[in-house]
Amino acid sequence: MRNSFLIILIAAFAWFMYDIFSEYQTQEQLNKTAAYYNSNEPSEAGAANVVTAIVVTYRGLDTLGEVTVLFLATLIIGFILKNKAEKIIDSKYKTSEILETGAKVLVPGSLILGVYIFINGHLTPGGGFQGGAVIGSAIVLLLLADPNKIVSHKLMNFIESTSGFFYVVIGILGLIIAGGFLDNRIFPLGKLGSLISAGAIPLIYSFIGLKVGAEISGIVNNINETELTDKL
Amino acid sequence: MDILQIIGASMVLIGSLVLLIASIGLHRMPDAYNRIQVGTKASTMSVVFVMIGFIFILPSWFGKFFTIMLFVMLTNPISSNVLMRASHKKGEPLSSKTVIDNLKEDEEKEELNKNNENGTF
Amino acid sequence: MKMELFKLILIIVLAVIMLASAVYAVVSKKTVSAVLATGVISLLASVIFLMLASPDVAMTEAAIGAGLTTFLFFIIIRKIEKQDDAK
Amino acid sequence: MTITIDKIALFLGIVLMLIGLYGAFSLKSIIRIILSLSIFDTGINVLIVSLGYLKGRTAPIIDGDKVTVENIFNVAIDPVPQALVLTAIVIGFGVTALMLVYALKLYQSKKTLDINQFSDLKW
Repeated sequence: MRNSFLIILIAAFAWFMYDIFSEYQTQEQLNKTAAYYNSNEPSEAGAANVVTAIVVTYRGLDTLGEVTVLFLATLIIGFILKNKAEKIIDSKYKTSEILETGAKVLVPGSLILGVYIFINGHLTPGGGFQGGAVIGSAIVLLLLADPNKIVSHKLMNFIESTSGFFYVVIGILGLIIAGGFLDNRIFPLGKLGSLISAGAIPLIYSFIGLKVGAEISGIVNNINETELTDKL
Repeated sequence: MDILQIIGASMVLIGSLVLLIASIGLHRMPDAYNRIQVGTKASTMSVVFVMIGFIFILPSWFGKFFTIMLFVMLTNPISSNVLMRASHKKGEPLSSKTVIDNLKEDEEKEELNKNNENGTF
Repeated sequence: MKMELFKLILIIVLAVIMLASAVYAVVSKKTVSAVLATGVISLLASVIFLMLASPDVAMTEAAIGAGLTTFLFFIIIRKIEKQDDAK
Repeated sequence: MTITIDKIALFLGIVLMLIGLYGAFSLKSIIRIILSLSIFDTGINVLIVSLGYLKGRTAPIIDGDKVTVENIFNVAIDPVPQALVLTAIVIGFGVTALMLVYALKLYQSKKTLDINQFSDLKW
């Protein structure tokens, strides 16, 4: 009974999708929206990476909502896992000396790589989300090398909330000085392709990067510190 | 064609040949430990060769290629070391031709020391 | 033109590997192998994004989809197994 | 009908979505269901990115060499799907983490991950 229902469902979905697939033609020209973005972005926003300009400026509210969703996920995870047991030193789990030493060398390098990625987000591929993910991976490596290490929750909360606050403050500054919320023209646009250009885009993307990095690290840290017990 | 480009292309060729030999070795090696060793050693070396070749071809990208090389040289041995330790702890069998197992001896020695300490006190 | 053909062959090979991994991830009995197969899908998807001329998405997928999500699954499985052992 | 790489990617995305859907409905363990949903997620991302591809064009990043301010209209692809997928991947990570933590909590209270055992609100 259940299986036949499942097969009917999958077949219906496949038929629906086949409709899209059969009518799809590889396009030769950009559609209207993309043509507007591609041709007007260099003069309006001044970022060399068009995707960055769309994420940060044209669709800035989407990004704000997205960061809020991630923040809520972190918050709920911290709330669900709130009854943490005492930090038990797990003597059975011993990592090798090579991994510990290697982590000491690699973690600062990964952090610097993450910062590089989101500072150069408006010039090269990359940006706040990618840089934040790299920072989160560095924290994961830190916790893998020594699972009993205590990563400060206070510091992460501080970074997370401060960068979120400044993100919104820059958005409101755009409302006052320039054309609208999260407008990047509160600073001069500068020369296309140089590091200090594109107005507020590098600043906003750096704050997004710090926020995403702190949130991902917070999720991983919270889950790592939880010890399952029988009591709820 | 520039002389630098020829040097760079031959370096890339050497790197890919090393990788090819490693992939043959991956099939011929008897157990997991030997396979991990072949894969790590050869792939690290081949990435180093390929990156040096790229530096010759595109000298202006020196910093980026050098950083990639450094990262691979640091991370590849560490990760394979961790993998090997994990499989050893899980009890993956060694090949029948293996002569010495230092990690096991070390662990046994440690266990012995711990028991002795407990016994004396 | 040669480049186009090469790209076509490469993407077909990648697609076949990804579909095989997806089927394995669904039908396999072992959870750990299924998690690894999902990681393979994400990693190869990042290569496909790079071939579709979107390096931004490729970076995100490689860092988050292939790295962090796989790690998260493993750490949750470890927590559950640990509780099984303690019982 | 010529075969191009974006058509193959579109097909791949659709089939990945179907496989993920089948897994999410047919599997019993909660962890495996979350895994199938993650496959579904990847399929959607591949599909959306393939819709924005234009034949023979490159990424919309002005580097002053291949892509300049003058010819970006003719050599760059559609940037909008990329921007959408960029946020979708990060949200997907957050949602997956949330689902996994709920699975952990369910296991803590019920001592099982079998979906058929959760019959509290079923009668």
